[in-house]
Amino acid sequence: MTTATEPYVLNIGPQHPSTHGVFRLRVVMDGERIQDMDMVVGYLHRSMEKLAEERTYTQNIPFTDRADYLAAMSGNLGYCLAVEMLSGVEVPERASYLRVIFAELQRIASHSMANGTFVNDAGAWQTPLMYMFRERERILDLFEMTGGARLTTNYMRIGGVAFDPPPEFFPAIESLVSDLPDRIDEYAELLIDNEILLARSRGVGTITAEDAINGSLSGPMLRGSGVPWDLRKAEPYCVYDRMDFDIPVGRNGDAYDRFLVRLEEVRQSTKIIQQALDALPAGPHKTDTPLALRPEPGEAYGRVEGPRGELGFYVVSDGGSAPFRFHIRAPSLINLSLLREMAIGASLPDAIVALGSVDIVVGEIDR
Amino acid sequence: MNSTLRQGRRRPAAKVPLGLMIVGAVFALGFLAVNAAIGYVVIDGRLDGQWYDIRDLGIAVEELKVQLDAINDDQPSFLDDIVGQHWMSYAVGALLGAIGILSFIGGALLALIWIERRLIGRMQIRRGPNRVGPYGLLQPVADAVKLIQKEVLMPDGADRILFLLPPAIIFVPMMAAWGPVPWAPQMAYLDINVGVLYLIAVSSLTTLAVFLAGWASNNHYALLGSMRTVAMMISYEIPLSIALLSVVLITGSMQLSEIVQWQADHNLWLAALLPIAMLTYFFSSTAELNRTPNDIAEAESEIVAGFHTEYSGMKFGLFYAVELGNALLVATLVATFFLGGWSLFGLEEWIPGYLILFAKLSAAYFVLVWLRGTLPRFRLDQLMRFAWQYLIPLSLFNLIIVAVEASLLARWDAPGLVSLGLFTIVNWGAAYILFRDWARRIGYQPDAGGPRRAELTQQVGGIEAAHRMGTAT
Amino acid sequence: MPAGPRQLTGDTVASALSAALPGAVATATAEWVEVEPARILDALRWLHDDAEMDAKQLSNLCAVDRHDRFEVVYHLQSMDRNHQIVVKAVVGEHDDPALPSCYPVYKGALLQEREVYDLMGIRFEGHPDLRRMFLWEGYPGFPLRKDFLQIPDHHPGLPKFPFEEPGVQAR
Amino acid sequence: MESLGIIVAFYLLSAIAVGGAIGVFLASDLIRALAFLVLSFIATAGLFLTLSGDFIAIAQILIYAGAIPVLIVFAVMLAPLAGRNNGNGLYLVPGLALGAAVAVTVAFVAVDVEWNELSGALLAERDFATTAGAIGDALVGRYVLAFEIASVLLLAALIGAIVLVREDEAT
Amino acid sequence: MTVDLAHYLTVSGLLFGVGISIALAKRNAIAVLMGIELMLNAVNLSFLSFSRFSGAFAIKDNPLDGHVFVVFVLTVAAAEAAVALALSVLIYRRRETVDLDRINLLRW
Repeated sequence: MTTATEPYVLNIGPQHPSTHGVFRLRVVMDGERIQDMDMVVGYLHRSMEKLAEERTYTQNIPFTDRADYLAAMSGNLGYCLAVEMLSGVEVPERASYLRVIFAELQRIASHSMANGTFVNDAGAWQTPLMYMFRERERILDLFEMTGGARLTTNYMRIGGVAFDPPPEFFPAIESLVSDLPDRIDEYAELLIDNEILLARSRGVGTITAEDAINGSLSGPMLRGSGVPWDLRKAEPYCVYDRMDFDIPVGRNGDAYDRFLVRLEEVRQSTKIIQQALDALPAGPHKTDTPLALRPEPGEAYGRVEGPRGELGFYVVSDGGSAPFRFHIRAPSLINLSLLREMAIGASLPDAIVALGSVDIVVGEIDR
Repeated sequence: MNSTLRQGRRRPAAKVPLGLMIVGAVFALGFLAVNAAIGYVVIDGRLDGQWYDIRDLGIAVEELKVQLDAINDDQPSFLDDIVGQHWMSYAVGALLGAIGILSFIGGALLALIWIERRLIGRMQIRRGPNRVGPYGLLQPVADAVKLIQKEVLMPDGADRILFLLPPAIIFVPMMAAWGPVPWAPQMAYLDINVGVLYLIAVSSLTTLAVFLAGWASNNHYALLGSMRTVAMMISYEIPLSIALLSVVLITGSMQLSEIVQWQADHNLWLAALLPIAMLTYFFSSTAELNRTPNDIAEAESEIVAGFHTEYSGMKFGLFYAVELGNALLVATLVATFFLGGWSLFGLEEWIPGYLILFAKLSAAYFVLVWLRGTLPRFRLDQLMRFAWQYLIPLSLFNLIIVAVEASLLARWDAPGLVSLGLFTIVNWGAAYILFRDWARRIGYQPDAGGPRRAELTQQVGGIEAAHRMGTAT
Repeated sequence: MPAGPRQLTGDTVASALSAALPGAVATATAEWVEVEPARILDALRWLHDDAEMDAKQLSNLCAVDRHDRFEVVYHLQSMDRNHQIVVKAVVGEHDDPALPSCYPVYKGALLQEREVYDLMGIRFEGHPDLRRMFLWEGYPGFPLRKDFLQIPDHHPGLPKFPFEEPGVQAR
Repeated sequence: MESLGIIVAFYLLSAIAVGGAIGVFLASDLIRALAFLVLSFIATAGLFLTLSGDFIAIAQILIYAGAIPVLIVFAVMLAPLAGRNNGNGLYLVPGLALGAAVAVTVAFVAVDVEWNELSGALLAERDFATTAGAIGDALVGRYVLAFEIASVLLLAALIGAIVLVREDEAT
Repeated sequence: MTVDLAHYLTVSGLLFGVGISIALAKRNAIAVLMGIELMLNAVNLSFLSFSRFSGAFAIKDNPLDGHVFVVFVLTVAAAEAAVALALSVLIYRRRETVDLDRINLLRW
C-alpha cells in the first residue's frame, strides 16, 4: 500500500545551473524520486559534420576546437592524427612531444574544470571550482603564449603543430609543473576526506564494469568503474609509449570514484609533462603539407584519449580536397548512454551528482 | 489569433489589478494593525506595569524618559486618561527602540552583503565586488537599485494573492524576532519573560510563508523547494527547541536578558557549559536558515532557487534580505545564548555592551560565511535522518543530563567554580562520548565504502584485467 | 594502408566469421569486413561473444552516405585482446533505409543509433527509443544525406519550430 | 478594560479573527483557507494578549500558527489526487443554521447575563509579573495528574499517527 | 466605553459558530479539521476571558485555572490534529479521496 501520488514532469534545463550548458533533462518525478528520464539535446547543434564536407582538411581543424570547447587541444590532436593516418603524413619528433605536452595540459585544465563543477553540483558553493580555475588559468595562459588563443586553440596542424613555443613558455611551464603536485595534494586534502562529499557521491550513479564496457563508456567513466583502459597505453599515439605513467582505476564505479580518477589523472599528466619537457628534442615543429591536402580515397579512424574519453575522428576521403564524410565520436554524448539507467530510481540530488560526474560538454554532445 | 501562438508568447508583466491592491492593502493594514495592537499592549505596560515594559535603551533613553514623565506630570493632557499616565515616555521609548532595530538591520543588511561577498571572494581566491565605489562598498546599493528597477513577473497560473503576500509576511517574523535581544544590561526592546518561547514561535511563522511562496508560484522547482523547506524546518525546530530548553533549564529563565545576566554573573559562557546544546543549536539554525551545508531548500544545482525561483525584482530582494537578516539574527542569538551576550568577564563595565555583542555576533556570522564558503550540501534524506536519528536523541540525552545538573545546582550550594566546573567537565565528557558513540550506534562508519585513492596500474585491458586487479564490481 | 595500429585485418575476421556464421560475410578487405545487412545482429553478437574476437565494446557507430547506398560502420574493440575490428553493413535502399538495431548486444548503441537515425535517416529496427535527437520531430529530411540540399522546399527557410505555424511571424 | 488602546485592539483583532474564520468558510481553495485560518489564529493570539495571557498567546502562535498549518500542508500535499477544493457538502444549510444558532445563542447569553464584572481585580491583586511561572507551578502542582495524562495522550497520538500512516514494507 | 466579558464571549461565540458551520458544511476532511480547530480556538478564548474576569466567580483561589485549561486544550488540539490528519492520509491511500460524503461506509 503506497500513497497514490501524481507523477509530474520536471524540465531540468535547458537553462539550469547544473546542466553545464543548454542541455535539457525531461524528468518524470514522483516526489523527489525519478521515475523516468528523457534527455533532450540539440540546442547547440551546428551540424559540424555536414559543414566539414564543404571545407578542406585544414579548414576543419577549428571545428574540432568548438566541439569540445573545454578540450580543444585534444580535439585538434585527434583530428590531425586521423588525417595523418589517412594521408600518410609524417610528423617530426619535436611536434609529437609538443603535442603530448599540450594534450596533457589540456587534460589537466579540463579535469580541473570537471572536478570543480562536480563538487559544485554536490553543493559546495563554487569554492572548489574557483580553486581549480587557478590552475586552469595558468594553463590557458600557456596556450595563449604559444598559440594566441585560450579556449579554441586551433594549434595542431596536419603534420605537426602551428607554432614553436616562445622562450618564455618553458620557465612558465616548469614553474607550473613544479607547483602542480602540491596543489593536487591540497585538493585531495580539501575534498577527498570531506564527509559531505563522501555522503553525497559514494554509491551514487554506480556503473558496473560490464555495463560500462557494454555501454560504450570511455575515459574516466570507464576507469572509474574499474576497467584499466587508456588509449595512451593501449594504442600509444605520438610518443606516449616512451612515457612512464600509471592508469588510475576506481573500485566502486560510483561518482566518487570518477572524481578520484580525475584527480589522480591530473597527477599522472603532470608526470607526463615533466618527462616530455625533459626529453623534448630540437628540430622542426611541422612538416610542410599542401594546404589543400588531397588524400587517397580511403578511410581512417583516429582516436585519442581525450579528457572525457575516447575522442575519435572517422574521416572518409574520396580523393577530393574536402572529407567525404567526417564523423566525431563524441565521448560526452556516448557517456550519457547509461544516464537514464543511473537516474531512474534515484532522487533528484543524486541524479544531478551523477550527471555532474559524467562531465558533459554540450558543445561536444551536439556538435 | 490562435491558441498555439498564444502559448508561445510570454504574457506581459503582471499588472496588479485594483481589487488585488485593495485586498493587499487590507492585508497589510491588518498586519500593521495587529502589530500596532500588540505593540500598544506591549508599550502600554498597563498589565502591571512591568510585564512588557520598554526596558531602558541605555541611560540616555532612560534620562529622556524621566524628563518626558516630568513634562507629562506638569502638563496633564486628555490623552493621559485614555492611554495611561506616562504615555509620552512609552511612546518615545518604543519609537527609539523600533527605529534603533530597524536602522541596525537596514545598515547591517547593506554592510553584510558586501562583507559576505568580499569574505567569500577571499575564500575563493578572487576579489569580490570592487567596482562600485571605494572597495566596492556601494555594490549592495547598486544591487538594490537594480532589483527595484527590475520588472516583476508573475507566472501564468500563479495564485496571485498568495504569490504577492509571502515576500511581505516573511519580513514580519524576521523583524519581530529581534525584539527580545538584549544589547546591553537594561537595553532590550521587548524584554518579555517568555523570550525563548517567543523566538521559537515567531520563527516558526517563516515556515508557512515559505510554503505559500513555493505553492503559489505554480512551479515544480518552487514547490519542491518549499516542501523541502517545510519538512526540514519542522524537523530541525525540535533539536533547536530542545537545545534552548537546556539553556532555559540551567539558567532558570526564559528571559533573554536573564540568560545573559546569568552568564555574566557566573563568568561562564554557556558554550563552555553546554557544548552539545551549542552545537545542536548552531547546526539546526543553519538548517532553519537554508545555509550550507543545509541549503537544500534553495539548492542551486538541483532546484535552481527553491521556493523563490519565480520571484524577481524587489520581491526576490525581500527574500534575500530576510535570508541575510535571519542569518544575522541566528549569529546574534548564538552570541546571546552561548557566548555571553553583552558580557565579557567584567569588561562590559568599560566597553558598551552592544559593541561586545556586535563583536561576538560578527564572529558567529563569520562562521556561517565560512561554512558557506567551504562545504558541499547534504541531501534531503541525509539531513532528515541526521535530525531524527542523531540530533534529537542527542539533545534529549543532553536535556536529561542538564536537568539533573540544574536540580543539583538548585540544591547544592557549593561555590560556582566547583559545581559549574564539575558540570563543565561532565558535559564535555558526555559530549565527546555521545557524539562519537551515537554516530557509531546508528551505523556510521568513517572508513566504509572502500579506499579513498584511485588504484594505480600499468596494466591495460577490459573486464578480464579488471577482474584480475579486483576492481570490477 | 590507413588502418589503426591495433586493427585486426578484415580478412582474418571474415574467415572466422564465415566459419561460424556461414553466409554472413558479404565481402572483406584488409581493413574491414562487410556483413550482410540482415545478419548484422547475429554477426555482432558472435563477435561479442566469441573468445577470440572478444569485441566487448562498440566504440563507434556511424553511417556514410555513398549516394546510392548507406554504409553503416561499426568500430568494435576488445580491451582484453587489445584489438579493433571494423564491421560494415551496406544498406542498398536509399529512400527508406532500415537495419536491425544492435542495441540488444551493445547498450552503447542507444544514442549512437539515434544520432544516425536523426541525421541519416536509417531506421534501426528493434531500437527501443528511436526518435529524432538533435532535430525536432517533424524536421523535413535528414541533413547528413548527400542529397539533403537538393530536396525542394528546404533551402531557404527550414520551417519552423513546432509551436510556430506557417505564415505567422513570431514577435 | 477601558483604555482606548485596549478597546481599539479588541475590536480590530476580533474583526480579523472572525473575518479570517469566515474567510476559511468562503475560500475556494484549501491552501487559501489555510492562509485565512492562520490569520484568524494570529488575531486570536492578539486577543489573548489583551486578556493578559502572555504565555498562552505565544503558545498559540507556536502551535496554531506554526505547527498545525504545517501538518495540514503535509496532509494536503500527501493527498494530491483528492484535490484541494474547499467545496461544501450535503450539510451546507443545516451547518450554517446550526452555526448561526450557536453564535446567536452564545452572544445573547453573553450580553444578557449580568456578569458582575470585576475586571482583572484578582489578577492584579495577585500581581503576576508573568503568567508563565504561575502556569508552570499550577501544571506540576495542582494539575500534575492532568499534566501527566496530557503527556501520555501526546505520546499515544504520536505513536498512533505513526502507526496509521506507516507504509507496510510487505504490501 | 469598555470591553468586558460579554464582548469576549460574543467573539468566542461567533468564532465557534463559524467553526461549526465549516465542520458541518465542508466536504473535505481537512477543511472539517480546520473548522474543529476554529471551535477549539473559540473555546480557548472563552477560557481565557473567564480567567481574566474571574472576579465574577466564586472560586477565587486560582485565577490562572483558565490558562492551565487552555494549555491542555492546546495539547489535545495538537494530538487531535496529528491523528486526524494521519487518518485522512490513510483514508486517502485506501480510497483516493478525502471527500467525507463519499466516505460513507464503516469500512475501507
